[in-house]
Amino acid sequence: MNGIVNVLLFMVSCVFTNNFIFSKFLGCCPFLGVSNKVETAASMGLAVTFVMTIASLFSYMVYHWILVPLGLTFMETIAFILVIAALVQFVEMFLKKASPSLYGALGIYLPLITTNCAVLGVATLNVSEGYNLFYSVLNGAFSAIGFLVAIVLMAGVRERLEGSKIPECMKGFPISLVTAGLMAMAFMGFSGLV
Amino acid sequence: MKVTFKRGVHLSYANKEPTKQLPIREFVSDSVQIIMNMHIGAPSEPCVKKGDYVKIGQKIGDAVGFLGIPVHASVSGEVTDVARIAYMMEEPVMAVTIRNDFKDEWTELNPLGSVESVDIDKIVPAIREAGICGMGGASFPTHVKLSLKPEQKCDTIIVNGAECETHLTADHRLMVENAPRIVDGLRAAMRALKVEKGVIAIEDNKPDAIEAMMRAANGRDGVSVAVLKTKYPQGGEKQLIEAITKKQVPTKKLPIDIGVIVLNVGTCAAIADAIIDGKPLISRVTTVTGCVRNPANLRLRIGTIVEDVIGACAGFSEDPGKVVFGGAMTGLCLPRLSIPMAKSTNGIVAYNEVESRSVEEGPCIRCGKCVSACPIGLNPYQIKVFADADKIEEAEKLRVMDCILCGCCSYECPSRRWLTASFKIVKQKLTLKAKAKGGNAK
Amino acid sequence: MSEEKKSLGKVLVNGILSENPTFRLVLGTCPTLAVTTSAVNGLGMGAAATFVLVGSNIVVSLLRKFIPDNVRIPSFIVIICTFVTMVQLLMQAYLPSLYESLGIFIPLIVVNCIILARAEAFASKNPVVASAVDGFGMGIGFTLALTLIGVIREIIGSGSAFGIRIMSQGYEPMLIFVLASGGFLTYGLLLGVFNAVVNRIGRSKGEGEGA
Amino acid sequence: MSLRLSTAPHIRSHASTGRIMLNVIIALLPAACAGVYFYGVPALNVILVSCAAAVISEYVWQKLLKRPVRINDFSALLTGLILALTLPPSIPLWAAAIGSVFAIIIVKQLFGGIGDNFLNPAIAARAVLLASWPARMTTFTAATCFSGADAVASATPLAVTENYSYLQLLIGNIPGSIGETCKIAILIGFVYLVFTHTVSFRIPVFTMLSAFVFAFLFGQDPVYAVLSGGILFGAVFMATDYTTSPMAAPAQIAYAVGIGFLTMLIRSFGSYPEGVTYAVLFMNILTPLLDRYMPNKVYGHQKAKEAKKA
Repeated sequence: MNGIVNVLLFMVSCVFTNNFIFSKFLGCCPFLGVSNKVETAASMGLAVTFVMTIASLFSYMVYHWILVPLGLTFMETIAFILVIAALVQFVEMFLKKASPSLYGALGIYLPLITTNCAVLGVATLNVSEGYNLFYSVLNGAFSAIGFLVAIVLMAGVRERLEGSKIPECMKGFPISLVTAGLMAMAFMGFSGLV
Repeated sequence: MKVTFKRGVHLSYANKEPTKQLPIREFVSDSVQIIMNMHIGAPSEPCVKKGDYVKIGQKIGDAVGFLGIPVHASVSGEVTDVARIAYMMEEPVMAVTIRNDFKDEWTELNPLGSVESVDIDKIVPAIREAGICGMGGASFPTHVKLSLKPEQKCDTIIVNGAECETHLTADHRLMVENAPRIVDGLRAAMRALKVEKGVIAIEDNKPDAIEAMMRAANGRDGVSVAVLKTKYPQGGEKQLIEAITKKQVPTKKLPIDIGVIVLNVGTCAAIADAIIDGKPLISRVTTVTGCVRNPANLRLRIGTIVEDVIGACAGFSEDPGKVVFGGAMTGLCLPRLSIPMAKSTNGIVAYNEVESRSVEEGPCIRCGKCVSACPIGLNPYQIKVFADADKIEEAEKLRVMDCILCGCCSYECPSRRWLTASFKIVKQKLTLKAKAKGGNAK
Repeated sequence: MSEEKKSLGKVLVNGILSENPTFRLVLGTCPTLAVTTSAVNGLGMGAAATFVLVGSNIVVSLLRKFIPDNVRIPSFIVIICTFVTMVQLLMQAYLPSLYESLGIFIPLIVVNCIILARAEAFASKNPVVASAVDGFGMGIGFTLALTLIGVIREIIGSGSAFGIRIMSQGYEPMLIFVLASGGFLTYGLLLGVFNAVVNRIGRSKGEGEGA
Repeated sequence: MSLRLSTAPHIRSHASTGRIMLNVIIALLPAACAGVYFYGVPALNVILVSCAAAVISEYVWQKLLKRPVRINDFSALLTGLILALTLPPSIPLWAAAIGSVFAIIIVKQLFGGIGDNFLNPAIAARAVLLASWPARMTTFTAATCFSGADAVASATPLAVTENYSYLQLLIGNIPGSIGETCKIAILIGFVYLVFTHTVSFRIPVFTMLSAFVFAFLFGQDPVYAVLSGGILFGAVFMATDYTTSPMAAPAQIAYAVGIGFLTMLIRSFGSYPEGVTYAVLFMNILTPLLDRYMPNKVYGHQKAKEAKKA
């Protein structure tokens, strides 16, 4: 029972309290770049969720079952980035074959994910936090859901800003950053929930 | 029990006070100018020429096509002109001008007798011959409304006596003074379509009309009176149906698709005149109010020039800024006073200089008043964003084509935004686009 | 020769001003936001990134004729990764406290779009010296931007700059500036100011040309 | 004679933006008066400084950007007033001024001014102050009611174990934010707002209902929970802000329930004693999505769907 509560709290913490965007600054590039429309933001978020979950799994296996036994832990970064690149490649191929409709929705975002620091970030964090396999995957999945929540909310707000009389110099990135700052402030309300 | 529809607005001043107690007064002018496209559908073809002598009720325009209806002389006298005239904002329209000799000579009439005994197959053709179209404003040919396709079935006919628009009291006075005729007209329509149920719907701000109609409906087969809450646009066809039947007309469908037909009270009276007396539609009741010296409910011959009508009300009481056909919420502005009124003109309202000033548009504060007012359930503020950006496809996705242009959103908007006006333009653009597409497909 | 020098100077200034990665291209937003809670952190992050930029640009430029086109990107990433790992090990050894405060953002330099972008857009098409200068210019531009944001956030949010208290004793720091939301706000507002200045310069230039 | 041409409707209701804002300001006056009565001159100073800073910063910004100056629609004044009423009476005046400037410039004008902000400016400013000077924002002076007694700093009733009676909570002569303690004054304002059709009863009522239910579910005394802290003020004056709340009825109800839930969640489990600020902010962020995915049903469309199902 206690275990279940802990797991639930861990999930809430990943999604809200320690939101990847608003408290860890991971994945800001796609967050700012692909949040024009709610639909595309949701697709991007789902693609990231997908990749981050399995990347957590594979990076864990590579680190603990290959790098540690061989004493190559200093190769962590390079190993992880290769794992992620290969994974994204495989996912892309797999989706193309298995579910063309899902590929159509997520396809164009997949290549972008290789250089999404959220994915490499979660793999590195899993190691530095010393999570076991279960928590690594959980951390990957729910941090990604936190990213999904953030990017969809952001897209909702940005769609609303269409047609607003924003001063010329603030249009585009500046106002998006200010928006994100204000959203981060609202997310502070979740602090201490876990 | 009072019934109504969802949302809508309570108009804080309906401006009906000046005329609602005034009995209908007859007014006949020196000359009339009768236009040939008073109804929706192909314009009628003039069948008289300059110099001809016509009697009242004589046909002067032949019906063209299925949607067409004939047009009749509303006064007796000499035809002084048959020509195209500039009318509202559209293309010039064909019109027949008749100088009144005040002999009031009727052409030969062909009465069919009591509405309860008349051969039911003769009713709809008689309605067409009498040139009757919807007199509430839409001017849709009534005989078409009453001609059902084999798969269609009508179970309720609603008589629209809501008169929710501002200023207008024409229907109100007609119900008070001529209730039996309205019921006769309804019965004729019910018999023609073998409909069991006829409902006369009246807003609760007209207790005298409700009483008169209840008295007239008493003892008539299947006819009842329903009392509506006073709310705008209660008299909108879709809203009226929602209030009475609790059913909604599916988008892009007609009321008959859910078994309902709505007729205006004036239309019903005209039907009765056509059956019982054999008289075609040559006059109607019109409310003339606003900044005129003597506001009035006038029975006008179709084709009376607006200037003459104003004269019949002792002229303007102050300089008019604009003059409008119909009430304040949906009325159309007149470009000049020299044009004639038509079969659907239920009111002529003059606004003074101050009332006519155009209002300045402020920024939208997203108060949501338009959303809670829209009787259709649209998001006017959002559609307006797309309309301003000329993104008509986006506006279409927000179902702007379902907009009935009732004006509720504009009325309520605290920033005085021109919501309804821009939706009208977007709807026109979308219709044109759809037409162009259809043309290409062919 | 002088012409070449001139163009090298242009390449250098390019990275610092007209194509400043932080304020003009808006690349590498994650470290920009995450590590700028103090000026020192900003400076350290900038220096680390500069090292990687220069190194990877040089190597990419050297190997540009040998790397097959279709494995271009993976090769670049491996090169960058190597330099990042070097930085990581160096910092761990010599600047452990800075390494600690920058945390995972040191390994994440790998996926910093600036570095890959320069490798792809410049180093793979230009000779070694120019590539090195380009990397250095970009790195300096990045460092300056990060330090600027860091200084502003540190002064307002903790009343000091580079760890030295500069506001008077009575000053109560506005904590939000060293929190996450302050990072977004400071960056966004600075970007807006930067845009306004650039627009004004552009406009006055346009007017000057017009007249 | 030339006649004007225009598209219908030819009449407009009497409502105007300025009139609406003025109505809300009038509705806030009882709470403001109660605050000044309880907490004395410091409270009055906070209100004046906050309002002045808001109006001046709006004026200066609009002049600088050469935009039409709209301070006469009272929206800036309203923002300043709401912010002041959510601050503790002991807040330094400079902090109140910073809050107002932040609300007007960053939260409102940067996004395009009235109607374009996605967060309630006053509440966002309060959150900024809370994040920046947490100690200042959570120290409350006792109500002195001009009795001459020294103002003693103490904590808000949510943070202390000592219980106030329901009556004390209702009257509000207890430590708290300037405008939030006197529930009776707030309710008077609410009645005025509903009576003048300025806001619909929907958001405040559903917020309070949801707060009551979730307080109960989270194991608190629900009556005490809804009467203490800023939830009532938030439900009546923060959550009903036009620009940042949803428009259609279903979305409004979801929004209100969300505020009640989050407030009680943060109060019960979070690290802040009062959650209404963050609850409103979070639901503000959710508002565009609520507006989009929970609109009113369009006439004639739901039937078509049902018919298809059948």
